Amino acid sequence: MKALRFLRQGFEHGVHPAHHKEQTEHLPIQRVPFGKHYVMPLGQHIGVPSKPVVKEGQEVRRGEIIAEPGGFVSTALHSPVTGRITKVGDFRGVDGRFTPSIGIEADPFATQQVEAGEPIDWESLSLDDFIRAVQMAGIVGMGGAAFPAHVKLSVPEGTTIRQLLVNGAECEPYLTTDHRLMLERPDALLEGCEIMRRKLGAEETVIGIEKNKPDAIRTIQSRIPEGQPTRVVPLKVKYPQGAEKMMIRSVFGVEVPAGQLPRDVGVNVNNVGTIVAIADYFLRGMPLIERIVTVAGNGVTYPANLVVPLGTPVRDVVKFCGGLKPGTREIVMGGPMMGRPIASLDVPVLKGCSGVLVFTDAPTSARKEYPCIRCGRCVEACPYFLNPSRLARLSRARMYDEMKDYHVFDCVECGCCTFACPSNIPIVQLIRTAKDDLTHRKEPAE
Amino acid sequence: MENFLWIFVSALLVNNFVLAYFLGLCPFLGVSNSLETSFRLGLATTFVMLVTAVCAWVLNTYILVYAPYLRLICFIVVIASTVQFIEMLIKKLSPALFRAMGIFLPLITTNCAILGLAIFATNRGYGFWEGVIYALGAGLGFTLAMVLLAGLREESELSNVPALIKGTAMNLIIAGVLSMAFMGFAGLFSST
Amino acid sequence: MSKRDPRLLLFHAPLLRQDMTTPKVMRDVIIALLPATAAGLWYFGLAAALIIVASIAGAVLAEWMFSPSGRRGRTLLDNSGVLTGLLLGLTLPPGLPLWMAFLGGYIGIALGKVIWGGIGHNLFNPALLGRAFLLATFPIAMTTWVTPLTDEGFFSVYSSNLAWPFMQAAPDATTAATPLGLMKFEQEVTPLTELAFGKIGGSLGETSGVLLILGGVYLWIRRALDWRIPVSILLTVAVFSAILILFDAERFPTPLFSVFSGGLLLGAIYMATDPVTSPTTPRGTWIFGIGIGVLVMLIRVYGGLPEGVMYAILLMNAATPLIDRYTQPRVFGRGKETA
Amino acid sequence: MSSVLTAPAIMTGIGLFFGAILAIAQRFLKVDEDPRIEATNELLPGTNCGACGEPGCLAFAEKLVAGKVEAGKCTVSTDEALENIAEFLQVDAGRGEKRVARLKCAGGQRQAHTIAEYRGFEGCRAAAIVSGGGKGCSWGCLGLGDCERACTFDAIHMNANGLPQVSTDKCRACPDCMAACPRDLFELVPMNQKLFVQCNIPLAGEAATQLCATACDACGRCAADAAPGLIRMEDNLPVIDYSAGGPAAPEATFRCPTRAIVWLEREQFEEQEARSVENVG
Amino acid sequence: MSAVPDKGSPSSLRLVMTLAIAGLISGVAIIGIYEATLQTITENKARELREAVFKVLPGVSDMQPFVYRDGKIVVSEPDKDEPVVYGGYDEQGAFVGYAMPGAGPGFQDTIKILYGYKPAEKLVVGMEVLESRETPGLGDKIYKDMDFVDEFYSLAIEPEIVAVKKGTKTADNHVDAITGATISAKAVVRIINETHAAWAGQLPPSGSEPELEAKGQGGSGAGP
Amino acid sequence: MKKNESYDEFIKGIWRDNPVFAQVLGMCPMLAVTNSAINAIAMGMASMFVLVGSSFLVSSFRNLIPKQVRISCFIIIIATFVTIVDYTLLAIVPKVHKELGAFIPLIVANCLILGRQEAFASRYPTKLAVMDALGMAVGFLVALFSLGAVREILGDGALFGVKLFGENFEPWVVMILPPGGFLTLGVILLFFNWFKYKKDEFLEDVAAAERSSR
Ligand SMILES: Cc1cc2nc3c(=O)[nH]c(=O)nc-3n(C[C@H](O)[C@H](O)[C@H](O)COP(=O)(O)O)c2cc1C
Ligand SMILES: Cc1cc2nc3c(=O)[nH]c(=O)nc-3n(C[C@H](O)[C@H](O)[C@H](O)COP(=O)(O)O)c2cc1C
Ligand SMILES: Cc1cc2nc3c(=O)[nH]c(=O)nc-3n(C[C@H](O)[C@H](O)[C@H](O)COP(=O)(O)O)c2cc1C
Ligand SMILES: Cc1cc2nc3c(=O)[nH]c(=O)nc-3n(C[C@H](O)[C@H](O)[C@H](O)CO)c2cc1C
Ligand code: SF4
Ligand code: SF4
Ligand code: SF4
Ligand code: SF4
Ligand code: FES
Repeated sequence: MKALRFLRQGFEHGVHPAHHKEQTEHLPIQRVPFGKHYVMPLGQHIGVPSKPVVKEGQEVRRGEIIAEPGGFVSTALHSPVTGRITKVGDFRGVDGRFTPSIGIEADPFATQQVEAGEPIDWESLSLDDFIRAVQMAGIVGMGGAAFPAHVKLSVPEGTTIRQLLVNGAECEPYLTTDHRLMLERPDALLEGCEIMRRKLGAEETVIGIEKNKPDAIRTIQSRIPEGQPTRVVPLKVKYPQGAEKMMIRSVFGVEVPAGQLPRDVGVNVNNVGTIVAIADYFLRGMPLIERIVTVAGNGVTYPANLVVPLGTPVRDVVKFCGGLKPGTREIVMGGPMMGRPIASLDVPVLKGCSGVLVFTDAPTSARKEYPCIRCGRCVEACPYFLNPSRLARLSRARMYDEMKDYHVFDCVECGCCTFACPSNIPIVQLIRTAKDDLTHRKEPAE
Repeated sequence: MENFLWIFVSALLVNNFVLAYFLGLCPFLGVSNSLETSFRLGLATTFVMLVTAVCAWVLNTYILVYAPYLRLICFIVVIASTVQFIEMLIKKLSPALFRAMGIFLPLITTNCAILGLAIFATNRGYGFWEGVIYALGAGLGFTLAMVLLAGLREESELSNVPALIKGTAMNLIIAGVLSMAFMGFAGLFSST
Repeated sequence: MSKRDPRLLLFHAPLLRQDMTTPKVMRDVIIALLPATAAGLWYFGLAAALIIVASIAGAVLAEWMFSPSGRRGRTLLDNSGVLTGLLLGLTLPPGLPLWMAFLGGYIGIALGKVIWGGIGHNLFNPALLGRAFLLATFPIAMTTWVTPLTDEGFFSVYSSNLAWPFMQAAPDATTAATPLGLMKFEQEVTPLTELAFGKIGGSLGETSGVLLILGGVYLWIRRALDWRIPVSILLTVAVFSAILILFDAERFPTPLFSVFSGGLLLGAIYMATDPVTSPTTPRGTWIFGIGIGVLVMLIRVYGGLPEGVMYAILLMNAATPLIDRYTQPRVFGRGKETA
Repeated sequence: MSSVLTAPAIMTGIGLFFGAILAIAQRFLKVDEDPRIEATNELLPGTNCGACGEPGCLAFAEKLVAGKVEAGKCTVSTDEALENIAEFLQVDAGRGEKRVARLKCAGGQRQAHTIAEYRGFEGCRAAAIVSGGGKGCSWGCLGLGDCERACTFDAIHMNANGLPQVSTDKCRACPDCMAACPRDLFELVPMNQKLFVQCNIPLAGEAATQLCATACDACGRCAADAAPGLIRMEDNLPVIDYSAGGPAAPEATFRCPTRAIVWLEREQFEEQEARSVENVG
Repeated sequence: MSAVPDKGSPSSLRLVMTLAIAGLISGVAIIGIYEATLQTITENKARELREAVFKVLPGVSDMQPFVYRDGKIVVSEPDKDEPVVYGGYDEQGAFVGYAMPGAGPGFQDTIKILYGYKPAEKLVVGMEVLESRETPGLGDKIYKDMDFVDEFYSLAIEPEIVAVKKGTKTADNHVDAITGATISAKAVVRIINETHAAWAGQLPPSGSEPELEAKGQGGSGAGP
Repeated sequence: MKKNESYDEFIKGIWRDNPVFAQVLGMCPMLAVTNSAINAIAMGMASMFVLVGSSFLVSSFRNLIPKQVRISCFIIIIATFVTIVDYTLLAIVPKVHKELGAFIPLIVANCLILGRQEAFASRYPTKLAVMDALGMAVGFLVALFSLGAVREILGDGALFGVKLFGENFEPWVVMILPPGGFLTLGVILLFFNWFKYKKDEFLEDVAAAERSSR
């Protein structure tokens, strides 16, 4: 393994999109002023939706718990503002559908201070209590998947976590939240790392950062306290370096077997945002009620890195950034490679949303689509060594079941193939369509 | 005079039974919609051909010398019976295979490729080994053609072939192109 | 939602693309072919120009006649039709009657592309299919190679060029067997310099190896072709003939001769690499290339025909679906296996 | 002429020989397969469409012979053919009354609002995964015709209003369209059912009607006007249950403010269209 | 429903008998037709053969088949696939030469030819292609292109025949190949050479050929 | 009634389920010998004789032949007829026989003929069987001829050996070679489909018109 490790440094395939980070990478993080309406969907994390514990008309304070976990793979929700519960019911969510949510109206006269939560003595907590605490703090993966962090912490018998891998790659173009976070709150990050590491019983902490953030690398390296087993690994600038399995591959030279989890190779991957959230909770008693969002793209007047209370409508966020330029066509939540386009400005910013990208004229979507010329560029691009060309053609022919033979479910929808395709074929969409059909198709009952 | 290599190659490529002699087109066009099936059918045919070659030789040497005019019917009956026997075997041993072949198993029985083999081998006055080699080449040639066509067909499922052409017309044209490509083998190993 | 909001566009991620597009790829190939084409004109004069124009005309006509003016719009714009015509033209003998060249282009597109559903859906290389059709249809005309007529000045054409449609050509021009023909049937070897710069009998495009390679390099820089294919083909051919030489240096050609003679370079660099009709998987392309190399040498050395590149490529086209199917890449985090 | 004798001799000889062999084979290689299976299979349409829920016609034939299924399950073959099978197998065809696919949505382009413009692969499921495809109502028909393509029997055609129109005589109640529709809008309904709800939105009142002109706003009038028990309201939608009450009558639909519930005499959306046109014009 | 199969399988005896009877009947039928046509068919065959032989052996008016049995040429009908040559005789019954059948791989498929050979002068005096699948327009020149066929009217066969590029003919054992169909042309030449070699040791020394027997019913070449 | 029922059997074979165009059966002899019109017709005739004859016998004896050996019996019957044809041709027109070569005996194996025995003759009364056989045979003949004609015209510039385009017409050799067979039949089928398609379209329109008028 050692030999292999230095032989196959970095992961194979992948693509090199222009990273467009110059827009915001130098902008310090600001706070958005509080608005009026807030919407907290109950299912803004992977897993079971949370159960509301508040009624319509009830007063809530900022940071007060408004929904409790609906199960183990689920987290609590806290009110992002002090105000009144307007409605517990259906609101339009990010995916364009109506989803059960909690509507909150901010109290215009409140000071919006957090309850002065005390630091929690995490060292004395038993692992189970610690996990419970993380869950009650509503902390989920900030890297995009919004996967409940405590689930990752609860390692089953037999598997031991050797390394804690902190994901500061931020390989998605435009996004600079993790970058700014690492620059502005390195100490919080390192404290968080230590908490996680100790609780996981991992030997060391590895912070993986793409080389296009030299300042972040320097800052963190300089701040690592004596004796803290933590190292920073500069990573090749290449998409999707941040995908956990790719990063594990680059850092440790190990392939996480398909269908298994990082923990199965003794690694626990967490996004820097997640780590800082952990620190904020245990050292400052601050549950997850806000997150950092990059607002960028050629359609926004003043790009920025913002601290946004969860549930803030996109409308307010872009208004703070000087509003939309005329001719804005497309707004994406998340990165340009994996993000989801939104249908209306009323959808709220959620725990998993690391960016709001606003584009005027849509150059890509206006492109003409040609038939697949089987040039194989997608095959060369796919970091998971799938055959996107074939998958796309199968999906077009609606031969979804055959696609299983081509491991359609191993596709993480990174978008490399589509990026590389000269025929401008919406490969990822075709693949997701197939997955959706395979998972949700309503087989004839009778 | 004609060495084994040439006999084999000629039957396999140059004078491929399907693509140059048009023998066994029904299974060729009918069953070639799935790779596995066509491969299995191809092998089945090859096997039957070997059997045929042997039968033909036996008949020619021991029986037909007395009654040449019975050639055709003897071939037919003997081959048919032998194959029907094999059919029963397959049905017994692998019902799945039997299903995949559908109505074509009975039709291999008298698949003209098989009869053609017997007749050609006789016309050319092949001896025992020559006959066997010839059968082997022909059978494998058949399989090769089948498998190629099957692959192409499965692929063309994914491309948007106009509705008018889809189906047999398309398969025939593919076959045409294939046989055009196989012309490249003409004269292989014939001129030393 | 308030009325002043922009009407948002829902378009699936990713929003970014690299800037290569299919028409650009095709255009690059055409550009890469220009030098070799120019050489063809230089050696064979107006005749060459006319033949190329004729075959392109045939191709484009077919494309225009059949291509559905449906959702995808007419595919004329993607240059591939022109490319097909050009490549076909380059593979034709200079003395060919123009109407045959036209027919070739037409058949190539109609039979080789349109009926499959247009660009990207065909399983055989249209240009070569057109040529194979011509060769099988008019074997004599397609195998009479005339001598380059540089000395007679640019504007002269062979009288055989101008045969009436569907009528035979008056067999006039002094014929010159191709280097391979000479090799195969008269055991005469053509010196390499002539092969490389090509004042030799042969089709328009195949005569000047160096320029062809030049174009190939350009394509490779532009990432327009898969380098594995030409490399594997040429290597296989070279190795194959090297081995043969060990047996009988008299009868068999030298590796360099094998590589530079006939349509090999043209085929290996521009035709075997046709993405549509070659495997998509990296391992597949190697197999594909090696297969072509072996077939070429088989046909050249043991076969009846002096040249086999075209047939070799068509045959491997036919095998491509199988290759693709059994060389699926190993999926990340999975053991060896094929889909 | 010796040959006069040889020929028959040889022929009979060969005949005997192989007759014997085959006979023996019959004995030892006999696969105890009910010959009726093959016969039945020949009576089936052989489209292997799977409408019957079996992998294919042959499999279905086996089950038929084994008496595990009713011939009527094969919705594809003609009644006459089913009669033959039934007669042959001496079982009852057991074909229920004809059912057809009906759409639980009338929100075509003219009725339902779209909030964003979808651009991408032509297909309902493909659109649905891109933030719901831009249709305001996230329960309604996207109108991109996945069902049309799915239908084996060419029974569905998208009409001018962007809604799938099921031809009642072509539809074989094979549930392909049900499987294809990402919004589960199809249900198989007996032909003789005339009363019918054409909306799928679980919202009530304003919330519903602001998304779609013909959305059911859950006012409950239909339930009130229908014969007792026939219609009940379930999460903001009327549910019609002939078994629970009846008889059904057109009156139930008269007071519906949005015509979300209709009385269908002929194919769905035929007259519907006419009305919506005048709505617009 | 006539599709309803008979239930239960009949006795195997019945199966056997059915086959046997069928065989019997058809056997009789075939004999009938065979006897009816035998006469004409044999005559046709004979005529074809004679024509071919007379064509390749100019000046011949009668013929008889030879086969090589235990060390010497004997006049006889060939047994099953036993190589045969035909002796040709003129009006006076004097021996003229052999008509020798040969076969070998051509461009497409086996080519079968018959050529006339005069042992006295060691000359090939005629060649006829009996069977070939060569390409129309190219390979079929070996029998359509008279220039090529004429090459074989007086062609020295020793040491061996050589096909040369058209127009480069120098010796009298040279044959002008056909441009565009070199392979077929060379194939013909090779067949002749091989056949010649095969028989070389077996033919009796020139002059001592067997006499013409049973004059008249020459060359009932093909029989039952 | 009975009369035009058998008439239907006859007519359907010629066009609606033409053995070649619609059912794609028995194409081996079809493609192999159709490089000239005359061969095509000879082959068609031969097949017709065999098909009709054997259909007659099979359907007459259909109740005597046990299922297990039916195929063998069919084949014996067919083979007998073929041998008859074979010798007859050989006796009467040796030239044609040489042209058709090994493909006369191969009529035995023609899937069409065996197929008809299995599908029809062995199940229906003699009269229908014969009519059906006749229809099929004529359909087969038509198909063979059209193919042969096209191939000869293009491949040789002639029909029945009569040159059509003067001497220096450039023959399309491929048409006579194997690929020509496949391609031509493919294209012919294409037109067949096209025709059917147009017809259905037409019928659709009529139906639609009626529906709307209702
Ligand atoms: C294609 C792809 C790209 C990703 N890029 C990043 C990234 O740049 N930064 C990041 O923190 N996580 C990224 N992720 C998410 C990581 O895979 C992983 O889920 C995350 O780091 C786990 O930490 P978390 O649960 O705290 O988010 C990416 C995932 C995928 C599939
Ligand atoms: C039961 C379970 C246990 C998990 N354990 C881990 C873990 O130990 N380490 C880890 O990095 N991710 C773990 N995950 C989360 C996934 O690996 C992954 O981070 C999550 O699906 C989001 O991935 P992405 O952000 O790369 O898309 C676990 C997921 C599940 C369902
Ligand atoms: C379709 C086709 C058919 C051919 N048929 C024959 C043929 O029947 N006989 C033959 O000798 N060569 C045939 N050839 C081979 C070529 O004509 C080859 O160039 C020729 O044999 C070489 O002879 P040359 O050097 O005199 O041109 C054929 C080639 C093609 C493409
Ligand atoms: C590198 C390259 C090579 C190509 N070679 C051919 C070719 O040999 N023949 C041809 O018809 N088209 C060729 N094309 C164009 C295009 O792929 C071809 O027209 C498609 O087969 C049409 O579907 C080529 C394109 C590229 C990029
Ligand atoms: S990159 Fe696009 S065009 Fe090329 S093979 Fe993949 S899907 Fe096809
Ligand atoms: S989206 Fe899926 S198929 Fe495409 S590159 Fe990423 S992993 Fe591969
Ligand atoms: S019914 Fe369903 S599948 Fe049909 S168009 Fe509407 S959304 Fe699409
Ligand atoms: S797909 Fe739907 S409409 Fe078509 S037949 Fe089946 S049930 Fe009827
Ligand atoms: S006729 Fe059907 S296989 Fe030859």
